[in-house]
Amino acid sequence: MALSREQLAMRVAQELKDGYYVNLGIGIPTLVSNYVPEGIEVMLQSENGLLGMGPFPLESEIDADLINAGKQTVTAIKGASFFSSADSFAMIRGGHVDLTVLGAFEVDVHGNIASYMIPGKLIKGMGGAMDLVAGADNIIVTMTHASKHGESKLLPQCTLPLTGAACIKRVLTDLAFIEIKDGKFHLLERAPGVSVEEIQKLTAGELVVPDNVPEMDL
Amino acid sequence: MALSREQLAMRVAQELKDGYYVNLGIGIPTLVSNYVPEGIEVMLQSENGLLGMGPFPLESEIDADLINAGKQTVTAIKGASFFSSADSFAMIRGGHVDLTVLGAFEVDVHGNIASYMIPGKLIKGMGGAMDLVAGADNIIVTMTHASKHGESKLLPQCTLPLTGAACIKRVLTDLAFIEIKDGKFHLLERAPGVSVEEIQKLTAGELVVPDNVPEMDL
Amino acid sequence: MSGFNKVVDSYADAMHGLQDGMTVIAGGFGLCGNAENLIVEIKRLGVKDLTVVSNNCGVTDFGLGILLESKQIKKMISSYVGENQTFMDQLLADELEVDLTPQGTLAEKMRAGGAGIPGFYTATGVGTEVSKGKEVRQFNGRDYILEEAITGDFAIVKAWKGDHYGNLVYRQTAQNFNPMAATAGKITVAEVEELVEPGELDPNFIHTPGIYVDRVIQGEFEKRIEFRTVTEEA
Amino acid sequence: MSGFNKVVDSYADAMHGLQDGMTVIAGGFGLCGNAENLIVEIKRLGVKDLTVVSNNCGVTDFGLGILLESKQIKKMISSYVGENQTFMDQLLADELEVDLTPQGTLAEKMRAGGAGIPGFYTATGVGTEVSKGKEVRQFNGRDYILEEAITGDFAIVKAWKGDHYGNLVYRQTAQNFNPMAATAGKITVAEVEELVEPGELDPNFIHTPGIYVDRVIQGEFEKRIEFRTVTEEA
Repeated sequence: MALSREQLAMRVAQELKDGYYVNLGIGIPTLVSNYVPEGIEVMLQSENGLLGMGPFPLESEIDADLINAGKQTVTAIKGASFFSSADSFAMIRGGHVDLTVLGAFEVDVHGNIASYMIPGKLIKGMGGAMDLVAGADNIIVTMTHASKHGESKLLPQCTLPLTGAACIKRVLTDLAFIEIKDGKFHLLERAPGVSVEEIQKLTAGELVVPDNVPEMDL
Repeated sequence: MALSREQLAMRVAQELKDGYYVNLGIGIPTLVSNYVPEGIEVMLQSENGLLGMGPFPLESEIDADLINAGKQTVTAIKGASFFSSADSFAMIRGGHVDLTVLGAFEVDVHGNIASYMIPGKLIKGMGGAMDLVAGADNIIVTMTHASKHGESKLLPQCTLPLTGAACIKRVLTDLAFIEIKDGKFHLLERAPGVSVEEIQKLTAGELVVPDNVPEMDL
Repeated sequence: MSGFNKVVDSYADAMHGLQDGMTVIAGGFGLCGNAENLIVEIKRLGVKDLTVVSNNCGVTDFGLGILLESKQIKKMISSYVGENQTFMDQLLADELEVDLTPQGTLAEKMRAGGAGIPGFYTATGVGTEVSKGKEVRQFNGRDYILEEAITGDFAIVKAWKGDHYGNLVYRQTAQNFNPMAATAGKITVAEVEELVEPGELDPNFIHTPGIYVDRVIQGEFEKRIEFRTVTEEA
Repeated sequence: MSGFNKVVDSYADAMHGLQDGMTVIAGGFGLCGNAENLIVEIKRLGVKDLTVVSNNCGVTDFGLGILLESKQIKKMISSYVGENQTFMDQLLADELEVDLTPQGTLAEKMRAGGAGIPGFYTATGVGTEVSKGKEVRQFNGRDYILEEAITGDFAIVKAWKGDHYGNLVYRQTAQNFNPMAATAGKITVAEVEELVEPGELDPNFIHTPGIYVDRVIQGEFEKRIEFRTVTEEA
């Protein structure tokens, strides 16, 4: 069975380590904060200028001056700090964030990522995504393995305008957890009940499959 | 009579305008703050990270955390702000300071200034002087017109290592107020009782002397 | 009155001097920390062909979006404009120029503009459309692109508290692009929620020193919320 | 204990890992805002051939000067070293290398190091010895030189208050180079006057967010004054 949005978030959350500073993109990445493992503390960075982001506010706590990078109302935890966008991206660009999780339209075997523009259709802008992928060493991309029409999003070469070149090393899809290395996709784990064959079929870029591909433990 | 240190400061102070942000170098420039004209308010910037520097503290007010760029204990006035050295030089480099006053060893007809090093003798470093002369549009250099041995400090070409190139437009010495323009010194004013001939004699670089050279009004 | 009293009493005075074709740098992120009333004044002035530098462009009827509706903007320099349908329509109709700039690069370009740094290198955008026409240079074996500073004829910022010297502090994430914008305008106008007496702001914790600010006005703010997300009460 | 509790109890723990030949970036201006006891610990460790990046180098018997006296410093990157006779002596005796860097450029190089900006252009030093060997480039008809970022194996900073997350605030002009130094160390150690409970520092006014700080220790400071200048009581 393909992973649900929640399961994707759960699997990513297993990569968290105690003391990590983490930037979570909009969408599925945001859900990761709901699954931080017991005994582990992480601090969430929101690129508009907040370190130590908390959950959504209670209705009574809503504050127009306290939003996340997705422009949603949020809260700040004890130990948080607010700063300018220049300082925030200094943090990101300087490689001080331990883990960045973000979505994508396409990823390829060279570690390229396309996530911000579909020419002629979607011209919203890259926001902070280009800075995030260029600044982070440790990135996990989360996305569905294929489009609704069954077209692979794991490609030999991205077809859409790039958000970043040669910067992605790990991709978690609803079907598989994949490492990108030496110009190839390497299958690390498969979603529970999903066969290697299914993954292979929906992966357009070269996929290296080891003898034993464990199921994810969610 | 050659101007005293205090008179130099008084003459510089006449160039202050209400609302000016001013950076005063160590030595004579520091004294300028004692002669701010009636009805005029200026704010002093100290490049170590203070805007709104006040006078030296009373003995009872001395605070090791509150010093100026000369490492002297100072105070801060109402409306002051403290900031990092990076922010301080952003202010300076970005041209936000209205007037900069500093000393020099030599100035030449090209607007070059040498003020920080005498090879083999004095290797203290440039501190913030290079940033100050590069960042400011409006600079007044104050110095004695000649060395103790009677050698002119106003030269056709600086002989000491430069602090800045082509950045000085006005020089106030103990003998004269001089503008630098079109590769020449232009005599604007002379110290009370000092003759044009005396100034001419002690100026090594080409000096343009207008028909009428007024005495400074101190 | 001292040269350091920068308080103006009317929005007309606050935006005096703004002309057709000028560049305006605006603080704010989404609808958070916007100089709401200064934007309304720009609309009232009716100046045209503006280049506006701002991370976003508001929504159709609020924030910078209202200047799109009145077609006063010739060019936007922004990182994300996805929340504004008018924007998309004008862009597709070629009525609007847009320079999409990564958010961190945009923030740094504004900071550089204020700090007298004409250009800097960043890895952001290397190998993407953003790098087109830009110098690529290696440092320690990695490619970086040269990005240039941005300055504006005017900067409009929104602060929480300010004094008559122009010292400003921002509140929470309403800080965002405001501090850099404040440094990058030839004329910087700050709209504040609360005008306080000099000395009330702790000098250790001033976000924007008054040297960057030319005019201060106290405003009333709607502070509209773009996406109201809540945790249900237990 | 949480991964965000960065408090260490001993100076040995605070400077653990410092080795011969490493680069140490130090906050402080003159004797103001120095990590006094971290410097003493470096002396105790006896590590040699250090490159030290700091605006000044203390005085003979205080601040970084004590590391000169023990000949632990191979190279200094500073803007002004005029207050230290030992420095001058070692320099003239060729026992010490020095890279004189303009103060603002030094501050910006540290900031750039922490901010992932490998290089930036500045007008400071154009046409002087500082520009030797550096690329000169024109922007808007003016010459600028390319300056590169500085990073260190360690950064040592001194703050007024800090919490166990590593959030720091500085007091008055003791801020100086500390915030940039804090961002530029692979391992950043902060010595604070007062360790406070998380939440005590106002999140709107944190000078150094904890993300930059790896270790925090509470110290006792002499806070020596270099030039005691006073106004006579009336």
